Amino acid sequence: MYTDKVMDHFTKPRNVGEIENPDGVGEVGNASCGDIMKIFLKVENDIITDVKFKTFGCGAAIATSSMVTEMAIGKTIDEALALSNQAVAEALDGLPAQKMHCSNLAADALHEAIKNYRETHK
Amino acid sequence: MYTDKVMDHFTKPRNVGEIENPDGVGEVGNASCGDIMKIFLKVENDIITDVKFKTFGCGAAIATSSMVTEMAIGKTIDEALALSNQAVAEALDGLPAQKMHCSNLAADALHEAIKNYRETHK
Amino acid sequence: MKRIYLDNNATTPVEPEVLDVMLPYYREAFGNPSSVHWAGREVSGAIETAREKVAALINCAPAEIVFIGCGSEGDNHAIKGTCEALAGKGNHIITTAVEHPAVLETCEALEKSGFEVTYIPVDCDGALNLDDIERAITDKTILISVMWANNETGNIYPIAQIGAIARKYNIRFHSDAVQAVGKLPVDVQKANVDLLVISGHKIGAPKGVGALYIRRGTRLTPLLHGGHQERGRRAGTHNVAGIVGLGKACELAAAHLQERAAHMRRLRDRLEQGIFDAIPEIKLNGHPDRDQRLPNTLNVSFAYIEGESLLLNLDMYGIAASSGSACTSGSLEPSHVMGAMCVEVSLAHSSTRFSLGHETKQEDIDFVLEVLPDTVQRLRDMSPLYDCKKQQNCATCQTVKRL
Amino acid sequence: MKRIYLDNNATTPVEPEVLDVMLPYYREAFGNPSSVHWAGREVSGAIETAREKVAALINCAPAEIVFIGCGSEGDNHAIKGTCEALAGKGNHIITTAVEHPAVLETCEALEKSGFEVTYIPVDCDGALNLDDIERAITDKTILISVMWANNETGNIYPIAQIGAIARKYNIRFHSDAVQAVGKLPVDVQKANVDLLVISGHKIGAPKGVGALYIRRGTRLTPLLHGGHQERGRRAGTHNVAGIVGLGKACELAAAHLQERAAHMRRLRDRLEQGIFDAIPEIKLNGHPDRDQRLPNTLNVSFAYIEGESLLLNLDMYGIAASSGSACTSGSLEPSHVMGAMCVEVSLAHSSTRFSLGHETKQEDIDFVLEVLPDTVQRLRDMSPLYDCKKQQNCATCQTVKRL
Ligand SMILES: Cc1ncc(COP(=O)(O)O)c(C=O)c1O
Ligand SMILES: Cc1ncc(COP(=O)(O)O)c(C=O)c1O
Repeated sequence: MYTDKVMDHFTKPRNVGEIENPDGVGEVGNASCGDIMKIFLKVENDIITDVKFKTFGCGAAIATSSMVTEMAIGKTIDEALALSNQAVAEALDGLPAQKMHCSNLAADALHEAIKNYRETHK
Repeated sequence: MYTDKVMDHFTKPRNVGEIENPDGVGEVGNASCGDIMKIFLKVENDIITDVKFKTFGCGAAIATSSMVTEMAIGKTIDEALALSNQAVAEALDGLPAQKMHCSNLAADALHEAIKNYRETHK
Repeated sequence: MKRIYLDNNATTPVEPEVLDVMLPYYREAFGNPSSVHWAGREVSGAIETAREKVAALINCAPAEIVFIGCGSEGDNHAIKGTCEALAGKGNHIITTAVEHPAVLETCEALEKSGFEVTYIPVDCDGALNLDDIERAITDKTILISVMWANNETGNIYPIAQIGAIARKYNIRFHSDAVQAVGKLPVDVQKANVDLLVISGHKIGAPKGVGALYIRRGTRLTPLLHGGHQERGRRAGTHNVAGIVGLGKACELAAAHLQERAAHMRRLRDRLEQGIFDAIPEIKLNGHPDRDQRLPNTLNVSFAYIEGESLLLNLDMYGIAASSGSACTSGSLEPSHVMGAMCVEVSLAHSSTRFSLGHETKQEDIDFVLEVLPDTVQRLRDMSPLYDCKKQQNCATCQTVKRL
Repeated sequence: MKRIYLDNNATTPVEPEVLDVMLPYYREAFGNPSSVHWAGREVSGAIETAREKVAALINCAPAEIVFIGCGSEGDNHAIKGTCEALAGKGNHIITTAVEHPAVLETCEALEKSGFEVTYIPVDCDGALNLDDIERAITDKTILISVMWANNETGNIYPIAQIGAIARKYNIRFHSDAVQAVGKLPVDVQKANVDLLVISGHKIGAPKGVGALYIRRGTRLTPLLHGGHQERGRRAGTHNVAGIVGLGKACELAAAHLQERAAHMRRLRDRLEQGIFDAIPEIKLNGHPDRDQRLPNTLNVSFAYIEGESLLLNLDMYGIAASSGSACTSGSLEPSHVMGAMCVEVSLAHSSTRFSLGHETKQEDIDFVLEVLPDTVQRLRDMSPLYDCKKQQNCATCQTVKRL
């Protein structure tokens, strides 16, 4: 069902946890659809220096969360905003069709965190 | 499907053929139902001394024809009239349910032949 | 005793290679392919591989294949599912008088609930007139259902031409290809078929599995509601071993189609010729042009003798064949296919089908040819019709027609 | 890696003795039981022997057993067949909110064609109130359909008492006993059931075969029209090997019922106790009285973690279980059974089912108890719900109810 990359990120998720005093926090999803993702950001000079996540959800939800943290670190805010859910799925070599909609929200969570950063840092 | 006795009478039918100058002939069934039985009788002093049959029909039709000839030979006319299709089926250790109606007509053919004998010999 | 199996249109032995690939799925890889854990994962791929193989045999996309439990299920699903999905569009079905009971009885059941069915007749060779089909079309017609090849006579129907008619009038087209696959090239694209049914046990796969081709975009109400298997098109836990077997059988059928067909054709022709040379007063049931019949099928009526009694006699020699006789079917009437072809009724009761397989050997055929003439003669000598032949008139020769 | 299979409610491995009796029917005795020749005769007896064994397990006459392709087919057949046969009598069906989709989706499909369905609710333990059933009966009620035991929670329903209600009002009674047979005594006479469904692959027989009990005299329209197999009640060539396997599995089930149930019960209780002792903040889904549940089933929600991710983590240890999480079903919503029991939605997503088999060993259970607590903790540490626990309010805890 899942690609090797998904399983790799699922079994050894990168950047799990919270950042104390984050520069931005974003949360998407809700329990009723079975997926909640929370992303914490550290930003310096418009560059994302650290990302951490916490996720309640299926294998795809955890793997996309993990993947998006890896993809975001080191990017500028604008570059990170250009990151799409689709790109995250592709970086994982694809997701099962039925997971594309409900569990592939990690980029949205990242964007929410950036939005939160911008709102709190202008 | 068929009992051993049915198969025995089917594979080695007794008294197949015609009797020249029979004392009675009876035929039942028709081609559209797939079974035609013809019985030929020889009668002496009210006793059936010979019976032969010709049958177009399935295994059950042939076996009941054969069995009825064996059962009739040596019987008086009245005894033969008392022979039922049911008795023939029982003598064969039974017939499959779906064969009881359409293919179990040998006693009827015998009775027809006796009727014919009585009509031509009164 | 010899065992000569000439009833391959009824069912076929599972091919050794098919059984080999099935066996691991009973105890080792026994999982439910819908499960996410190892037991499910190790079988779900096998289902998809099988799907690809079935699809390749009939030239469609794997996603257009739905696995089912038997050919009859497929016919019921295709026809009832169309009627439910398209009831708003119309209530008229066109089919033929010679379909398998899985189609005919389904249509008859639908007639009771307000659908109208036209049963296209066949001529005495069992052939259809395409004009009859085109003329039967009304603006209420929602489905044309014509079998690819007939199980009793082996007659092949002009599916591509009927598909062209269906396309011209934009009517859905279903074909029961249970007897055609594995014996003929079957291409759903060329033939413009929208729904097509395959049954595993007719092509060396086990009993209890089949496939329904559903052209992409074809709205079809499921026959089995329930779980989300087969993307909601057919509920029920997958018969994994059966499906894997069906996939393998389709792969083998595709790989050996020409060679198997040629082998069966040669032996069937030998049998046909031999019987006609040796036995008088017989009638071929089906198309006289052998190219118009499946390469493996021969249906002959031996006048004056009833089919079941001939079968049982052949059976004593270890020869397995089948019959259009009522006595072999549990019904009271002889085969509706013979009736539709206006075969005289006692000849219909006499009809005997030999259906070869690719495992059939020449010596099998020669043995049949050796014992058949005497067997027929022995039964004829026992038949009251044989000597009173001239007597036969319309009272005894009435033609049973189902329709 | 270890392989610990605790998903026997999803499917079971074919038992070795079952496989042994099946194997001859693929290549040696491959005939179609409807055939009159040797190939048919050598298998038709096997079908009838299997029928007797199935009948013996549930205490009915062999003639009341119809072989089918899967449990879902049986549920569809029983319900749709009743609706068609009794449409003149009424249009109302009573069932429960916790049935298998094969029943629920069938009922929903029938609602579209004018039938009315009452879905009896359950309480938060998943139990039914018999008064609700009796009160739901109208003079239009033609069918009551209640499962013998629930596949997700293992809850056992009071079938004999419901049967008594059905008899009192002279209403036909169907029970999906797919999860009950082989785990509990199932007696159709005592329970006054008219229609009952068995699925082979849940009791050590292969996938692709099942049985429908139809009480003598019960008018039921066939689901599969066509050939005269099963005395006109179900068309389609018999799945001989599957049927023989089902017969053997039923024989084994009858012979070992008590001992297997006791074995599974002991291990299930050990697992249940062990989990509740070791892991905080969990919820049992199903009846708290273990006697009211199947002896093999345990369904628990581990708060704050989603079912699929737990399953996949257990899977890495070779442990196969299943989940009521939406993510494992292809649907978007979590299990309707959890919904019907008003399980809070994130707990519904967390629900995890362990279903034991008679092949399960104590060391399997002990291994699960060894790895489960840390696995749960690891996922909880990753969960945004775990630390913001106090924050949970009605926005996040909304209860999804299917009905
Ligand atoms: C209670 C219940 N009913 C019906 C079914 C359907 O059985 P099958 O998968 O054989 O169609 C299942 C299993 O999936 C079940 O657990
Ligand atoms: C032409 C045709 N259609 C349908 C069927 C039904 O197939 P099954 O027996 O697999 O249900 C058969 C065989 O019996 C057949 O020959």
